[in-house]
Amino acid sequence: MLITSATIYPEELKKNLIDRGAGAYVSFEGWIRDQNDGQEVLRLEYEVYEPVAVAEGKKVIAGAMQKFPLLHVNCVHRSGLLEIGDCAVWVGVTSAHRDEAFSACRYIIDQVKVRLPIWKKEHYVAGHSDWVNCERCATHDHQHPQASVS
Amino acid sequence: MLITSATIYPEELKKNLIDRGAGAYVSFEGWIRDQNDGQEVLRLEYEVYEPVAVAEGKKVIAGAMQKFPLLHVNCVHRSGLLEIGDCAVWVGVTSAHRDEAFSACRYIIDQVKVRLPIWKKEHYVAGHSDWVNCERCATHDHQHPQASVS
Amino acid sequence: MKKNITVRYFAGFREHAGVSEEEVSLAVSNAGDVFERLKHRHGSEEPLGHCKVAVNDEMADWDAVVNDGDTVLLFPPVAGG
Amino acid sequence: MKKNITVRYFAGFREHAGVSEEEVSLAVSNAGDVFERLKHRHGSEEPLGHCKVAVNDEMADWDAVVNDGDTVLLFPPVAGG
Repeated sequence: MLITSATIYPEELKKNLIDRGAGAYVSFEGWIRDQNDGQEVLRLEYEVYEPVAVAEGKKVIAGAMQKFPLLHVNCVHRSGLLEIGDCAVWVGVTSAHRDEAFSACRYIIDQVKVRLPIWKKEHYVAGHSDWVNCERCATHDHQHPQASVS
Repeated sequence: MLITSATIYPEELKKNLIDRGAGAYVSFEGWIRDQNDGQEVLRLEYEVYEPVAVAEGKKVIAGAMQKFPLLHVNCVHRSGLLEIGDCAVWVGVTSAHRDEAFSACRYIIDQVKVRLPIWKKEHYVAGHSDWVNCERCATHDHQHPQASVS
Repeated sequence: MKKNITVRYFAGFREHAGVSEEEVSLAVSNAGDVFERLKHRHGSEEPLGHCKVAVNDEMADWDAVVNDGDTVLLFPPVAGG
Repeated sequence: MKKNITVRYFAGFREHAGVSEEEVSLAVSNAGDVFERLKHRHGSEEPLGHCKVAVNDEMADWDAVVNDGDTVLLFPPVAGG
């Protein structure tokens, strides 16, 4: 599991999954789309809390290796500013047969999306921006009250 | 759908599936394993009847495009002699969301394996060779009777 | 009435027949008949359902009618991927 | 009894609070208490179940005990991938 602010090169990452016993390689790439929920997206900003994201990602991968008879697995997730078409996340799996490679790849991306502390802010063509999944926690006209906690 | 005797380069093929509306890219690669059914494999030979394989492959892809909301799809299958680790088949799918990309990629490789006129002969380390899936149709000590059909 | 048919053998069938293609003259009505009548050529003991057939480069069912001048392609069990 | 806690805010929570981290002194027993007591800071109207929490860089349940000196990380609904 790796979090990186640099471009993801799946073909390079795939090399680490090569195995003479591998009959199947399944990969997933999440790309930045030009729209979401009917709004035109200009670019995307990923915020990642890396220490916990890496630890959770490793747990997801370990869980997949336990559930399915896999040979090699890896997952890389971007942080920072991404443009339309950029690869935000890559998951690669090799195994002897295709059934477990498909199942595990799907399992990993599903888990990564709900378990890792990663947030994306969509910047729209129309000018505003929003944290995805979080309609009620980031108001556009929010204020910054001074801490008055006791 | 393409049948080729040349090396498959998935990263090049992926470029044709790029789309600003694509949020998901799922790919499958079938690699030559070093063993099958407990026998050590030395290399593999694919025989493809290209006219029908291409036509059937196109039908499989058209079927997938009808079943799932996809953006782009392609499939390339090797013919000829392949070594351990070589990529024998590649399927790539892009779509807005990951669910249909996974389902379609799986659907396509499953259909390709059972519908296209492609056969593989495994050459074993032990010296003999066998057509896969065809225990009862290719005997090792077969004879070649002269045609006496009327 | 006999029909002149071009038969093509693939993979294990071709190896058994020792030729990839031959002209035959057979009294047959459908593709399944061709398969059965040419068992001594393709050598298959597989049930019909495991094999496939194409007539004139179109995938066909085993009960597809075969006409004089047709090309019948006999496919052993496939194993792509 | 009040506990000295370091709180870290992420994404929308950080933007609402205007700081990514602050020291607070709260009479709380678990992580859920911290979330509720700091609503005016992170501004979330999301139910607890939509958000996540880590204590000292370990993912935790909302009923995880928070001790004096702990760091509590408040995570808005995640959206990786």
